[in-house]
Amino acid sequence: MSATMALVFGIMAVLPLFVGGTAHMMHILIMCLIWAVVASCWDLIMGFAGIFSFGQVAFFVIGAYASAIFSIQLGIHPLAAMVLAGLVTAAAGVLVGLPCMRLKGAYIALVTFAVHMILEPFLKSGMGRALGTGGTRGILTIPPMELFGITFAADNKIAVFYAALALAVICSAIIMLVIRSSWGTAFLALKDSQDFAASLGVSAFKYKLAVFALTSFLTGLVGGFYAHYIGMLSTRLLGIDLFVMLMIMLVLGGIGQFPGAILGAIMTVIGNEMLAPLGAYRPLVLGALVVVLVLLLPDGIMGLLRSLVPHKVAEQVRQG
Amino acid sequence: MLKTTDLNAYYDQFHVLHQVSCEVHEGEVVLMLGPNGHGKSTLLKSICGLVHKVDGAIVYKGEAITRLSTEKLVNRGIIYIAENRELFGEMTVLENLKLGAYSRNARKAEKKNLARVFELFPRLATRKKQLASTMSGGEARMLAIARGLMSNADFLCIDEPSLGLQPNLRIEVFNIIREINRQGKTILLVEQNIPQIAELAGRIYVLEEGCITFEGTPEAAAREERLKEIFLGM
Amino acid sequence: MKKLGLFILICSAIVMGTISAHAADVIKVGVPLAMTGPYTDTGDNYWKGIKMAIDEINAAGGLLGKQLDPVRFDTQEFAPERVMQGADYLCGQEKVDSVHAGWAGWGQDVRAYGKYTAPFFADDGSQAAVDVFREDPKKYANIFQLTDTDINQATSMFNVLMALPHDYPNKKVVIINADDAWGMGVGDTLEANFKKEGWEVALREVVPYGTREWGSIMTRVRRIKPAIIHVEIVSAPEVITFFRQFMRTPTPSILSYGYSIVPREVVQTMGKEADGLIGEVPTAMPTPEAPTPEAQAWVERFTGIWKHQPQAGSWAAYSGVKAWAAAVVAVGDEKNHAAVAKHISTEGYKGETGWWKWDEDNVMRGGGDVPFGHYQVQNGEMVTIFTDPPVKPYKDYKFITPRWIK
Amino acid sequence: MILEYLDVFISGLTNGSVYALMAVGLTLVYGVSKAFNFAYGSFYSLGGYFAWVLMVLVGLWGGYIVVFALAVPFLMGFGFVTEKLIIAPLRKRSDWEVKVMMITLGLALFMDNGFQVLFGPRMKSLPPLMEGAVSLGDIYIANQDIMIFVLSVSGILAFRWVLNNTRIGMAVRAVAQNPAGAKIVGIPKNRIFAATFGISTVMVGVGGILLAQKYFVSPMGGWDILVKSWVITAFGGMGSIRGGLLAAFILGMLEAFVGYWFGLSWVLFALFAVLLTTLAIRPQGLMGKWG
Repeated sequence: MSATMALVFGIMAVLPLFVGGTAHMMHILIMCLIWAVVASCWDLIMGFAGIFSFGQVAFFVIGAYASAIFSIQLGIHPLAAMVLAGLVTAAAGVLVGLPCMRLKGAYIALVTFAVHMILEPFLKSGMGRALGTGGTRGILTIPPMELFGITFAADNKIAVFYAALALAVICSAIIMLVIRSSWGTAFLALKDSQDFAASLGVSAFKYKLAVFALTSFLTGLVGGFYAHYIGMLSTRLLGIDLFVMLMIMLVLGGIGQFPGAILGAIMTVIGNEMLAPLGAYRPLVLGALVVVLVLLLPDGIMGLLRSLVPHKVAEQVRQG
Repeated sequence: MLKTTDLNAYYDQFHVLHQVSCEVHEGEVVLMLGPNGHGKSTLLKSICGLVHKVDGAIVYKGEAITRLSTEKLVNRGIIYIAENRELFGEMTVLENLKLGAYSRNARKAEKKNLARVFELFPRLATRKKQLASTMSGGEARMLAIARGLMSNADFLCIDEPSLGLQPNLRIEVFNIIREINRQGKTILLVEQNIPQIAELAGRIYVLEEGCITFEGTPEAAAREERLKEIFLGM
Repeated sequence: MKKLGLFILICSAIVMGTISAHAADVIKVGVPLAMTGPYTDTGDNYWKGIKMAIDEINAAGGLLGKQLDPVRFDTQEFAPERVMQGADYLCGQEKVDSVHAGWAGWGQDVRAYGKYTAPFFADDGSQAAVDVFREDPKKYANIFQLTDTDINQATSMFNVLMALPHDYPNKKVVIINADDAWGMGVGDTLEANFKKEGWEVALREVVPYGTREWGSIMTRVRRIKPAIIHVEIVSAPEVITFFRQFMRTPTPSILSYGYSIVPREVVQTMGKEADGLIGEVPTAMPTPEAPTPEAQAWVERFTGIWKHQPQAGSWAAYSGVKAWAAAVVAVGDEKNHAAVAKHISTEGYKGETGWWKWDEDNVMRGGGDVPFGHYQVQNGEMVTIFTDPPVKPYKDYKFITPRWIK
Repeated sequence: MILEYLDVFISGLTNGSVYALMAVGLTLVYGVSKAFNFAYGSFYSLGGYFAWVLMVLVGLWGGYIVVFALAVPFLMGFGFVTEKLIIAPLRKRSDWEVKVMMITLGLALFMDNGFQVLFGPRMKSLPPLMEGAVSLGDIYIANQDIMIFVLSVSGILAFRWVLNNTRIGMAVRAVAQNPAGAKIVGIPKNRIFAATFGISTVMVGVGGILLAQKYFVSPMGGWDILVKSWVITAFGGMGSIRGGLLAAFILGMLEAFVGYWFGLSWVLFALFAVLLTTLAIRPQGLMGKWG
């Protein structure tokens, strides 16, 4: 697991040597890293913890708005705002997680997706505007992060890239540690059978809430990073496009196949750009691709790799 | 009538049945004995197409039926009557019985079978409109057997029909099985309450750790020291 | 593991391979529009105008002897990073010499394209975009708006409503708008204007897109019996269902649809049924008879190519391309972005209806030769009844009292 | 005042009948096969486009009766084949539920954009099913709405009758209640799954035609339908048709009255507030059962 991650991030780290001069390419690489974290968090909650949470994009947007609002309204340093935003998002995650504790499958999906659905009207409403969301206009001026005399703004993409890389490495490492820890085992037990897990003394309640808190914290943190990088926010993030893209990342990488989600994110972002010449046919092809991938590669790229590489090596990869 | 040759069955990674060969002749009641978890139910389910991974040969009335789907088997007259009954709880007794006659083979005989079943189980006749989930254990067991009979099957695989029943109800169930057999049905029976059931059986197989370890008449089985444990252990 | 590494290398190689060399004798023109998703419809309107302008220029021998080569980019749903990516792709990587958009991000686009120098034409119609521009007019000198802001358009709608040759039975108005930036901007402005004139805003409803059942609003409308109902939702199904449900038991109210009259389906679907509705289009080509022979010829060319009447946005986007081309010819160098932009903002451009002049905010303000058009549906077609500012009747076309007002 | 409430009440009924029609198919598939269909909204659009192609593009004679007569077998076949092709193969996997959600989401993306490429991004309209209105004093009820109400309620009742009184309907209920038991008695479970999917496609597709003549068809128009059906299904209890019916009319009323008292922008908040409260008290919905 860690070897794959090291390789992926290692390759990512040297890519600016080749495309560092092209803002467009750097932007794509940065978005790869940002979505990699968001998709990994989703994988942790859905693939490992087995909770059908559909609120991932909502948490991302909550984090982004929170960080922007903290840095603008309170005038605090964007880094502090990001961490605060992470905490706010974690709180939101716990809040959403609580009613989900008693629910099953498609109901959890609905409740979490409801958060997604309601977020847009909320951000646009009077309440949202009072908080500083800018209503329907969005927030068009968000201060960039400045650290050690470097400005991590949209016109300094190489700096942003390495900051994003550092963030992605840290977040992925946390996710990996969680999966390998006793938590990971508990999740597996929970996924197999709630009753069985209970007999082992695993408290479903505690772990599920904890995974909601952790994934939303990381997602919110990255959302904050996104806000300060792009420098503007609008509710258009909540369209169906991003949601579907994230889902494709997960399908492509393999659900519950961490670090497959990272690979999935990178391939989806890049693949989506490569399909751009198709114009209106792009989403058509994407949709068909999802169908074919789920049928032919049910465990995603990661599953394919594991079946390609001899079993022992795969085991090593998994063990790290 | 039915013959298995070198039958193997698997659940996921677990190899449950090993090279099982057994035979049931027309009109016979064959009793399958053995400790719990050694593959008796799996054998019945393998015959009835309810186990995904099976190899070896099953021949029924001279035709190979290995890996045929359950609905085809039911249509050919093989029915499984489950130990845990598997009734449709939110439906009435009558609906359960009608669903028992779902296969094409059973549909044409539905009326006749319904009359016969109500004759066999007069208590069901009085409770046609009752929901299956509200029935007592004994009644539900009767309903499960009755539903199996509705399939117009010639070959009944009955899985532990007396499980969880009080002694007097057990006797009733066994009497009914005897009556069914008398009416011409062939029965492969998995049971653990030997003393009462043994007299029903024409022959006995013993299945241990997925292998057949004994075959013979009840009298022969009773003479086997080794099997006494199984007999009395129940 | 090796296979994985190889795979990633191949992927990145393919990506880098897409940066291919281009011939030097073309001028690349960026066209970021919604090609997929819910905004596809408007994107299509703009594209038809832009394509027509580019084809005309190319057919006439190109610009400075070079052919124009449109590079399209799908802005999808205008998520912030998507808007930025469009700018990075078109200006940063493809190095286009001008960008022609329509709806482009309502302020987000100004930020994204302001980082580059290529002249950028948008049809945002949004005060938010102007506010961003004003933060740093020098930096954003390449940003041009083809239409006036929501605030000014709404004020124009209000002025025309007040100027209608119609006796309002009372001073009550109902305002219904969509919950997007445009709808809110128009709704807020109208509300303020009506209140200032001593009207009662008896009902102000903000509704989400996708609303099809208006029963609960109609109940209240029937009680209020307002003199004016203004609906501002730029989406055909919403406004058509509203109209049909209103017509079951109509109140004697002027139905003002503002910019929501624009989706072609409104007139196409309802035909004469829609007679009486009024609406507004900025940077509009007046119909059925254009103000000048050149303009009339343009309408006929457009109809000839695309087989339908031009819709709002087509002409604005077309004119954006032509204005830029004229400036390039005047400057003599398409690469001198600053000079081209300066020429556009100082000299303007002479189009089919007359002069286009951008103001100090690089906004094409309504008025002069390119006024706001105010329409009424008559006999199943949109007819210009007023232009503004100043509010004056257009040619001989007259407002007709809607049939539901006795 | 009373008249106004009556007016709003009628809007609520109209909403409710539309929602009921939308949601029954979704709850059916979930109840029988536990498969959650994200492409449900696209099937709705499919129905609308099917009718548009026949009536407007081809100009078929015979009106809606012929369209419905052709739509039912078409939609049934479409749903059946879709299930066989993309959902049945996933059933063997332990994590098939989430896989089904994803594959149907992919299908939705494919279909919606397919509609856009084929028919263009602009909305299409169909001729009205019925014109005119009934007036009762100051209250007007459009014949169109009456037709929708009558057709959808009778459609659902007919469907319930089929479920309760026919062999195939009983088999569908049997699979929903006890898949293992259904298999034992020789009900071809996989065919029932596919058939249910087909029936649900018919329900939503015919609903699409019925509503398209009032609300129009557009490529992305199905998402609203999906979300609303989903809310109704969960509210009423996934898998419970009676619960779905009840939920549809409760939510239809809620929408009408919240819209009347507070404004349409509060409807969504109210909808989810009611849903969350219900689920907090009864996690299985109004009439749902676990499992």
